[in-house]
Amino acid sequence: MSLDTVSIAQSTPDNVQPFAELGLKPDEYARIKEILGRRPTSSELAMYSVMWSEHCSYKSSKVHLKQFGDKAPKSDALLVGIGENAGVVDVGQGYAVTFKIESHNHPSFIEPYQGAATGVGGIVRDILTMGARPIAVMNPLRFGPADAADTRRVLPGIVAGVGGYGNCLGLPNIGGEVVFDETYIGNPLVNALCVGVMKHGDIKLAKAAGAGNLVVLYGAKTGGDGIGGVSVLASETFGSGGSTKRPSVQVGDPFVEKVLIECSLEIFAEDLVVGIQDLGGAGLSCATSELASGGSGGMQVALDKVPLRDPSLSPEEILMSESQERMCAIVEPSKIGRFLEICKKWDVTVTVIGEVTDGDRLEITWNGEVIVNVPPRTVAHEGPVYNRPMAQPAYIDEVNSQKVNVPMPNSAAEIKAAVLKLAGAPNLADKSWVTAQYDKYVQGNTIQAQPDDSGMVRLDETTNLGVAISTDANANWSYLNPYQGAKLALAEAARNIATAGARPLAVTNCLNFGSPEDPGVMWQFAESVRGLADGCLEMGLPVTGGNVSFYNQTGSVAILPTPVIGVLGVIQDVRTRTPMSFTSAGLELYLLGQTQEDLAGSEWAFLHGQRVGQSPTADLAREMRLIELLLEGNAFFNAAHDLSQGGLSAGLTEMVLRHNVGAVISLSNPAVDLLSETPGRVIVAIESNKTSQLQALATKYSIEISKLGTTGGDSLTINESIISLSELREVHTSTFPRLFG
Amino acid sequence: MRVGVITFPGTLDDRDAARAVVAGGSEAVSLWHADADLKNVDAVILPGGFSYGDYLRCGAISRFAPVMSLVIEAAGKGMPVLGICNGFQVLCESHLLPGALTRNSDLHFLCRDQEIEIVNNTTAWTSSYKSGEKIVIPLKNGEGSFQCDDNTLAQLEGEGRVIARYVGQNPNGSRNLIAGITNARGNVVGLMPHPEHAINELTGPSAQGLGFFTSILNAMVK
Amino acid sequence: MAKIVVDVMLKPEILDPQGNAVASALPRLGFSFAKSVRQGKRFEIEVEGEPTADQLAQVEKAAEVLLSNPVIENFVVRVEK
Amino acid sequence: MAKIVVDVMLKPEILDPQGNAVASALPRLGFSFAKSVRQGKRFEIEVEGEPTADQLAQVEKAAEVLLSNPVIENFVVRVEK
Ligand SMILES: Nc1ncnc2c1ncn2[C@@H]1O[C@H](COP(=O)(O)OP(=O)(O)O)[C@@H](O)[C@H]1O
Ligand SMILES: [Mg+2]
Repeated sequence: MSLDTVSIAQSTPDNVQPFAELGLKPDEYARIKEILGRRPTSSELAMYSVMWSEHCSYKSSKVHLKQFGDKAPKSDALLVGIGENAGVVDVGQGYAVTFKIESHNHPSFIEPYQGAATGVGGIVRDILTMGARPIAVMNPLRFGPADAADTRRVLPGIVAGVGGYGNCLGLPNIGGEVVFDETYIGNPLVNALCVGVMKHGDIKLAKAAGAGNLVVLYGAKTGGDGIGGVSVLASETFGSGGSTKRPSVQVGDPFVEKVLIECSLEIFAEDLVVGIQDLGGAGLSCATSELASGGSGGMQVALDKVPLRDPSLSPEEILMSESQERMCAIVEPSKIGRFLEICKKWDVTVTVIGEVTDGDRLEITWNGEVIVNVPPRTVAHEGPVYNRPMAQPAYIDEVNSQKVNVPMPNSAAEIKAAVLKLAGAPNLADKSWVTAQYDKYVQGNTIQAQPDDSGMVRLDETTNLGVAISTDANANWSYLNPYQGAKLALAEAARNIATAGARPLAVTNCLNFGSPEDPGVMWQFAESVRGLADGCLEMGLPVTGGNVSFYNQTGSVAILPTPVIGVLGVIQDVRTRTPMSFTSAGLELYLLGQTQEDLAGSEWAFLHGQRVGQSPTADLAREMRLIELLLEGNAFFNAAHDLSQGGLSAGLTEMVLRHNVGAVISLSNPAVDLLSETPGRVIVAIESNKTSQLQALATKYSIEISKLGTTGGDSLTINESIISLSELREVHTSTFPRLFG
Repeated sequence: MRVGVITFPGTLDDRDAARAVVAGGSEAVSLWHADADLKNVDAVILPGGFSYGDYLRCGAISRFAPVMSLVIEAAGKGMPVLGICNGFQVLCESHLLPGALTRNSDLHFLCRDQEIEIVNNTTAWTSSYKSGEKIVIPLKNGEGSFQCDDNTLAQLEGEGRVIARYVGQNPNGSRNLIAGITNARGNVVGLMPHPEHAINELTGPSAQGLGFFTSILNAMVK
Repeated sequence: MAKIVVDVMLKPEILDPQGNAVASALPRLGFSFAKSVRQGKRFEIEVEGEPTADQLAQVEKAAEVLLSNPVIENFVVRVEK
Repeated sequence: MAKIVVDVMLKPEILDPQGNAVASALPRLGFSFAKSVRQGKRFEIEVEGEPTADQLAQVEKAAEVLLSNPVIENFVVRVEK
């Protein structure tokens, strides 16, 4: 294939170009021509097509995501907001924390191990790019039914891939979710969150400033990985192949990434970069155009200098390659010597590929010939924006008008059976089979990890400052009412942090949905964003970033709307945290919050094949009072555990099994008390002489409390039902090994 | 007392090991794999991680690092050397310790709190423990199954060179539940689980791993 | 006795971190022979008696569905004495 | 083009959990041919031009010190067309 240069493009305006195959619509192609005043070269077409894909341009979601900015609460903590690789918040003592969640759904369906592994790798680079040392990861995962063949194919590989990559990087895995539902067959969700820490002064941005500064590519060599992966894998057409010799999957090399992290941190420590960007989706197209666009706009790159793993790659392919473990830095000429030295120390491949210019064009050459000459902003930040049609889907009224109709346990035997059924249900069963494949100890700062309500890591060994993070989604509620569902997930994530004694500070989110071209899905999406934005405003928590994953559907069946919300909080002294369970007998157990009959969207209803009714309505003012109560009560709570999926039944099961200390519980209306999933509830354990203190807090924050029972013994006793801990444990822990070996 | 902690490319638990060294009452000195100098340390720790990505075989590539020739030489002269997890693998690959560590029998990476029994408390790294003392420390690895031929096993057992065994169900298929071994002289110890992650109850399952780092003080006093 | 061998290698266009690690370790040890190294898997399958055509066909099938991952790997089946 | 191949297998007396896992997965998938399965490594080394005797000797050495662990593994070096 001959080289398509800018001058050839000028002289052959009528050449037919495969824009449709690259995923561009005719009007998008026309706009490119209008921007350039000529037809694009094939390299320019490659860049625009990949950067204007849904995945990179957010063209369907942008108009909605704007609300996160428009409705943003005033927050002094926010140091870097949406728009950079990841948001940054001030956590005090001079520390800044950055965190973000991203999806790697389609790639993980195609190649579970590598898809999940490179998902972890990608989000870690986003965090690193901000100038931070990555300190922990979390992985919310969703699969088809636990016994489905597709699940048996993808789950072990995904779990091994998450572990394989994260463990090798030395990042403790401190939490996540494992949820099963029919709609995720063929659409597993692999979301990956990373959190990193730095000092305020160390924040780095993706900006190419200063004419004459050098553009430096470092890390792995470029191969044909995932060419078209962004536009193809992350769009509705995935599955239809491109060139057979170009792999559609990216393969990760965690060792190279680990070295890249250490090398980069050493480079940052010596303040050797002006701007920096990781190479993720859309590879060099994205990195060069975003860096240039973030600066004054001018940049010149000699693409032939890019070190290749596969010498047969064409310039278009090099621009689109998604080879992993690469970074692009802007370096002042006076500092390049030291930069190269550090790379040499770490044995990292490094090449100067261009320089910042004082023009406003991104110009890319191939052996001296100009193959790209574009205004970078039009590639990176001014892509198409769609206001897609949306309409409340018909199912909403239908399911909302129905009532959950499931058998409710009555007798002692039925109650016991219900508790055991929930304890062993795949969505609620012990997840050690998964989490034991993740290193949670590395770095020596992990205070809480699975199965705690939230992950918690220490930032400072002397002051014991720490952060806690929880990710949550309740897709059942989101299905019944996407607006409420998003708010409820936000509330749950915040509560999960507060139970441990950490104050919620900031939010990230990963919005997993079906096709935006389906007006019903678009409505679910818009309602979810509206709910989250409203919720964050009410709770005073800024959204610092996130990710949107569309086209998670099989045929016309979309996944449940699954907005995964991550909340980060701060705890001044990790030694004071409240653990999720008790270690001794004789403590009193109280329920904070009142139980209503909320069976719609509950696990009990799900286990009976029902997803109907009205989701609960989030009362965020009350949630905030509950959070304040928890933070104050942290001083004397022996344990606190959030109630969510599986209600009180699941909450008690998790608490008694944690340290093998039983409990005696008495309930006036056991069926509803155990199975309802009314939001905003927490179990706390206190010494009996602290009752009046708890009472006072309850009054102060007007939260209803009721006594559940007492800790102790070797069984979970609920009224007349006696469930021995060994039986409960057997049921709770055998599900995953039975299913996955 | 200066205890060196070696960092290879891909080492992960170096800072944890250094923290544990300090908690045990010594000074931690970081050593870089490419160093041609042991910086006058009195003992050396090879920490856990995935040096060189654990590609090929765990520890196989690290063993050729320049610093390793110095470690091998010093170990021969009696310097205390402790290899934890990946460090244990490097010591086996370097033939400072016999046997090899292979893929866990269930083929999964396994991270859990593990009870082990200290069965030899006469080495440089285990003298703070009582013989038969049981401790709980993290185990985390994908290739922790200790394997060797029958003669080597008989020799290790016969000479009392098994220093720690897993208690309860075998977590990885190690022969004779071996969690750690020593060389004939007792100065070189390899241990699969991670005492450096058990130096306090805040960040580990216990503080029972500290003994490995206090033992070394006794070794020097002698 | 004969055995059936299945060699599974990453497709040439797929990144091979392990092979790369070996390739860059060799020169450090003074070995200069390798232009590139790829690392794959070798399965040795023992069968009852001499391998039959039917067994080989079965092995082909097993190599495709179990021993290799067709998304990223190629395989070869052969009989070795 | 010719390449040098190094096959590395666990010694017969060493436990091979990977091979065992394959051996027990096969019958579950309806394959009955295998009496036993061992899983090892295969290295494909590309050299400049045709492999020379000297190169092969070097590869033998590299196989001994790096590519295999003599405590648990055996290896074979050969040229493959
Ligand atoms: N759901 C969302 N909520 C908030 N911010 C979002 C969301 N989705 C994307 N963003 C923001 O849009 C920007 C672009 O995202 P993305 O292209 O995924 O970044 P990157 O390529 O660095 O991963 C980022 O700042 C990201 O945080
Ligand atoms: Mg980025």
